[in-house]
Amino acid sequence: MTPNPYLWLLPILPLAGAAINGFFGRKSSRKAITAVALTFCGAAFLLALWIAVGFSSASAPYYFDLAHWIRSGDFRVDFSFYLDQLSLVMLLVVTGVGFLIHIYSVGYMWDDDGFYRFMSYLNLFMFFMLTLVLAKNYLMMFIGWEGVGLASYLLIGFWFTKDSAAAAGKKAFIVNRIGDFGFLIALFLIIKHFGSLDFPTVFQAVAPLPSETAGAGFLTAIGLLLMVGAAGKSAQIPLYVWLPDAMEGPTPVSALIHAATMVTAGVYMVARSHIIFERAPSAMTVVAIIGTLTALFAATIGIAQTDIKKVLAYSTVSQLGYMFMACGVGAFSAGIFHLMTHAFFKGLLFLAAGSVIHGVGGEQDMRKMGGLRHFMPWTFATMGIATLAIAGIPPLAGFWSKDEILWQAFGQSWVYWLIGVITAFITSFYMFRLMYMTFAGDYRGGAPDNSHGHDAHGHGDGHGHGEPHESSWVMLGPLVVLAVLSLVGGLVGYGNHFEHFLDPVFQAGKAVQETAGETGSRSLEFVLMGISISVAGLGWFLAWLLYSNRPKLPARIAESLGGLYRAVANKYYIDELYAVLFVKPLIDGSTSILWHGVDQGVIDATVNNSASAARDISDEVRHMQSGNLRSYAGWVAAGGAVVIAYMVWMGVR
Amino acid sequence: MSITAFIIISLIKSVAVVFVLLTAVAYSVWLERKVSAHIQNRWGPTRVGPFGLLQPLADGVKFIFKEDLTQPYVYKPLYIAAPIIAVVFAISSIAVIPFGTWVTVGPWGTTFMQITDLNIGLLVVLGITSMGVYGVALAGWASNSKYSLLGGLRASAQMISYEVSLGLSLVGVLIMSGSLSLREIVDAQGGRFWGFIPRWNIFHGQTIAFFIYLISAYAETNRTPFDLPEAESELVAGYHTEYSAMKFAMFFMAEYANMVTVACLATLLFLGGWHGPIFGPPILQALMPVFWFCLKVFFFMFLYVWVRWTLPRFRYDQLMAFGWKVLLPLAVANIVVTALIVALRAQYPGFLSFL
Amino acid sequence: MNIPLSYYLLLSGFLFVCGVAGFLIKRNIITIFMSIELMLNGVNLSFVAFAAQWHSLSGQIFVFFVMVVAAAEAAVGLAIIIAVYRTRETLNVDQVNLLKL
Amino acid sequence: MLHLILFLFFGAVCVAGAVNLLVQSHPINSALSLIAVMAALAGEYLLLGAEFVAAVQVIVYAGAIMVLFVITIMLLNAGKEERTKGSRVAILLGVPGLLIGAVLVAWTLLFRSNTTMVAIGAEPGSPKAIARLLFHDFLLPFEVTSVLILIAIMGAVVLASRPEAVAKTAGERSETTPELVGAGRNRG
Repeated sequence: MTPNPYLWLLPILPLAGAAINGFFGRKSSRKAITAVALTFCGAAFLLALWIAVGFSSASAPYYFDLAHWIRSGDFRVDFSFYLDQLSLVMLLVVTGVGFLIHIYSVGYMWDDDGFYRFMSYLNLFMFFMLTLVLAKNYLMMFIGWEGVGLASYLLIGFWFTKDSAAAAGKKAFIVNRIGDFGFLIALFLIIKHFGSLDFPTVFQAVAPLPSETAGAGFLTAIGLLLMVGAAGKSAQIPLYVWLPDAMEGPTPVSALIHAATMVTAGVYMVARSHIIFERAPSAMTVVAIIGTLTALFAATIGIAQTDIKKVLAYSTVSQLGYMFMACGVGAFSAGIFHLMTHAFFKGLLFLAAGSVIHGVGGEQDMRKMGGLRHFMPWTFATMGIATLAIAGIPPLAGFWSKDEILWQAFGQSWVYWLIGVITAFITSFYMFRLMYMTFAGDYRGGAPDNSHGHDAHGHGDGHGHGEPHESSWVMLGPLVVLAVLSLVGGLVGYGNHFEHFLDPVFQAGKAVQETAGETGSRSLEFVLMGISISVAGLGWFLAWLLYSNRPKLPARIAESLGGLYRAVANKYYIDELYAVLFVKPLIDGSTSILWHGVDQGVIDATVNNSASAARDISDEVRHMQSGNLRSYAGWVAAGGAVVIAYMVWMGVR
Repeated sequence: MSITAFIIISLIKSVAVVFVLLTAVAYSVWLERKVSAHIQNRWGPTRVGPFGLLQPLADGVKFIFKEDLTQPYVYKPLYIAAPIIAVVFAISSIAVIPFGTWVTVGPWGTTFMQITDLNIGLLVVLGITSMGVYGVALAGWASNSKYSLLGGLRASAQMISYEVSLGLSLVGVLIMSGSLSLREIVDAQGGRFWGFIPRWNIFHGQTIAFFIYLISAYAETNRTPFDLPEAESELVAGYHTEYSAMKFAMFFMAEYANMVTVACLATLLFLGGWHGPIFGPPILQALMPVFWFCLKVFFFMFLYVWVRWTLPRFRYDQLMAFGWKVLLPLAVANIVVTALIVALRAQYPGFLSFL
Repeated sequence: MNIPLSYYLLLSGFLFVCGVAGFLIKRNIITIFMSIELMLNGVNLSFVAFAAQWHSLSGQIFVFFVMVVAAAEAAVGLAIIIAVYRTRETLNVDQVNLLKL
Repeated sequence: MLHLILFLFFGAVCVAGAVNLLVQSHPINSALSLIAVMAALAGEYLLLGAEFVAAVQVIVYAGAIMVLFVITIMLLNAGKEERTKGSRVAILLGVPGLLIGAVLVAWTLLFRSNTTMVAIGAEPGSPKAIARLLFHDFLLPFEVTSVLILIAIMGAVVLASRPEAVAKTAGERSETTPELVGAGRNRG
């Protein structure tokens, strides 16, 4: 490992921006705020690029110990940073996409009263995300982990005067805490077994351990608990429910935090801990199953959503499931590859959706859109590229990564592959459905009416939104850049370049890949590739058929499906189920047992009774305090006599 | 010296000293009247004896034969006890005052011109004088008269206030001599420096202390300009308004005895006690120290009278402010400087050696 | 020429007991205050007596500290008595029992 | 023998003074009794060799603190004590407690004490020795008590001066009589 004194600057730069905007932004002009936010974020991006240039596949990891933190006996945790190939990929994704979304936000949030707050939160998020990515130990990672959760909470509830936004923020926070609980216990287990939280120390200690093939040991326990944390952060079953609600936040937030970066932290964490997972096959299996199920499950929900951002949200959940599936089958580099490409096209999709929402005056319901390609060609073009990418049409970014995952999954088990392909088909279908509903046909939106807007963020008032219009170039610029990345970003995976780049990190994981490579032949790979491309095309065709060619058909199908459709449209009633299973018992239990029973019956009763007992006793005793000096003297003399008697007795005895 | 001889000599010395003291008190009164008269361009007492020298005797006879009035509402036990307390404490403090050096008393041995020497002689004097305030205070209160009460209050407040600066002014001297014994303090002032200046404390760094002592002593003895307790223009006669005849005479004696004591103390502490040029035949040499001592005390007594008929009276708040705000800080500063110089001299023997 | 130290201690104890008794039976607040001084004096005597027994001057030093504290106490206590007298016009502790000025 | 005689003489004065303090109904008599006790105690100190303590006892206790008491009694014109029955506790609880304690202590001192015989002037407390101890070993307590005294001075000034006098600026002459102001200041 080589020390690199610039590492600590990476997180500190956005923190400085956040502090400046947070403390002084209220009085500053929007231009100054913009300058500060973009300067610090851009500086972090440039620094990351500069570091990346000197970094190759063969490079030893960089590290930098900034300061001591916890020194307790043998256990020590420091503020130290660590950069290897894996973190570098994340670093570039986070700073790059983050910087683009910063630029986009300037245009999107310009008219909002909380502009300075928003930019400050964004910078704060960057700080925590970079801390997470660059952490050298699990505790630093946990700081970043919790910090991005905080930033996410702040940004989801950015329009905190709106009840739904505030509630969504709380929901995200609470659901994430459930995951963090698992993460924390995993950390405790790691401390217990390895006495350290440093990645190199822990992994060196884990590496010689045998794989826990028979039964489950502590590594399986750690792996499963880490997965609980990852499921919370990355919105996997059963903790995915917060992510769709998180769409209450401003769209750039959805793009940055809830699509491109933060939600992938779980994937990153699992990939980072791959050594642990590789020695706990049961945990790996659980990861794969959860990822696969989530991918399919969320994709089916996505079919019936009408809110443009909700569709994308479920799509995100689904794609995250893909990534976990990759990790679960041991294809960590494929998972990270998909993470990167997903950051490009999903970020782009969200930004484009934001552009659409912006253009139609805050409307998010796709049924009230349509025909927008005439009004906003750039948005249409970029979003089209992103849709092609996510659907897995070659040679766009999504194709490479998705195909890699499917191929690796097939190597593990054909069930994963099959579900993956079905998911790919559904993905293709709902994405093109979104495209047709939004951009094709005629404009179905009426006169501007803010009351039906879900996203009632402040900028419907001043603008005349009679006609949908193209967004400004501040917003379109990032769209174009991301579109280019979505177009060509997948090419880094050509010839397994990307995989080899990550090899130093996933060295141990390579063994699994080799076996996968051996089972399947080259021809089989092309066959599978053909199948996935064709299902993507099939999805496109079906979407064209239903939403462009015969627009009446979807309603009829929905009617004929009846209960199934309603279940899908209502997200399988999962929220309601959770409400019945967890929330209501919790509230009832809290009310009847904790509140009325424990708090009022025991705690309050103890306090009140002891208070009244004290009062009753004092009522009697206070007569001793008559105010008469001589009475006091009498008590003192009597007490003195007792003391003297005791002392004499002790002395004589 | 046997114990009987010790007792006999002590008795003789006590009687002699008390006699001398009372005589001194009586003639202080004569001196006061005579000097004041001359200051005011009068003759003063001239009728009884030559230059009125027998006048004190006549005064005494007069006091004894005057009617002893006791007002009906006084608190009698204390009314009677107060003048006794005053005069007893005033006279008894003379016990530790040394008047001279060793003298040989014929075949019985040598003795010191002092009733007794104590290690803490100075403290004894201070203690006894501090008790003297009770006489005045009780007299004022027991008389059950508002003039008396005010006089008594003023007197006691004034005396314990100035006692502080008086006591502190002596600390410098104590530091210089390193002893509380009056005999040793005087011994420490023997010799001369630069050949002619006597090594008295007043010339030896304690000049400020001397003036603080002088002023405080005037206040202690209720003398002008600090005679507020008996200010005749305000309080008729202060605490002894209701007293007459011999009881009044006792207060009178107590006041002048206190003056003598204070003058003795000033002589001993600041003016080198009995030190002075000694010459002549042996008998004269034996008496010279006593002479010098008496001369210095006489100087102080004269100063008392001189000041009384020269300066006006303070206002009471001025008096208090002067005592607490001027004299006390000065005395403390004097102690600090003295202690510093003595300490430095112990460290570096040549430091300010000319002092 | 020697007498037992316990004589001094008995005297000290007697003075202390007299002080406490004064506190208990006297009504005048100033007299009560003087009883406290009497107690302090009794304690002082025992300090000096023990200094003689153990041949250590520390006992005598403590007497000075007791005196200093007594002086401070007298100054403040008498000031309080004057303040109380101004508002209550009585020095009887039995009538000064309102627990406020 | 001389020691015993002197001890008994001073002790008798002490006992008489202490009892007189209790018996007298007029505070000024109690105060004078207390002064007598203090003076006699100074004699006892001298017998024990504590000459400096004895001198300071007279100067500080009898000569300064008790003067304050006398002044206060005079100032407040305290009269004879009223015989009020304000406290049953003091009589019912305090006096028996006091007697029990006194008897126990006396019994212990008379029959169980391990005290030695002391000679006259047993532990000479010369000013020099005391000063050495006070300014070396007990320097910190000494300084702390000086702070205590300072606080006491300020407390006494604030408490004893009339509220309107405190409110006035320092330069103005207060309307109170000079005697009272003087007495108040003097109380430090």
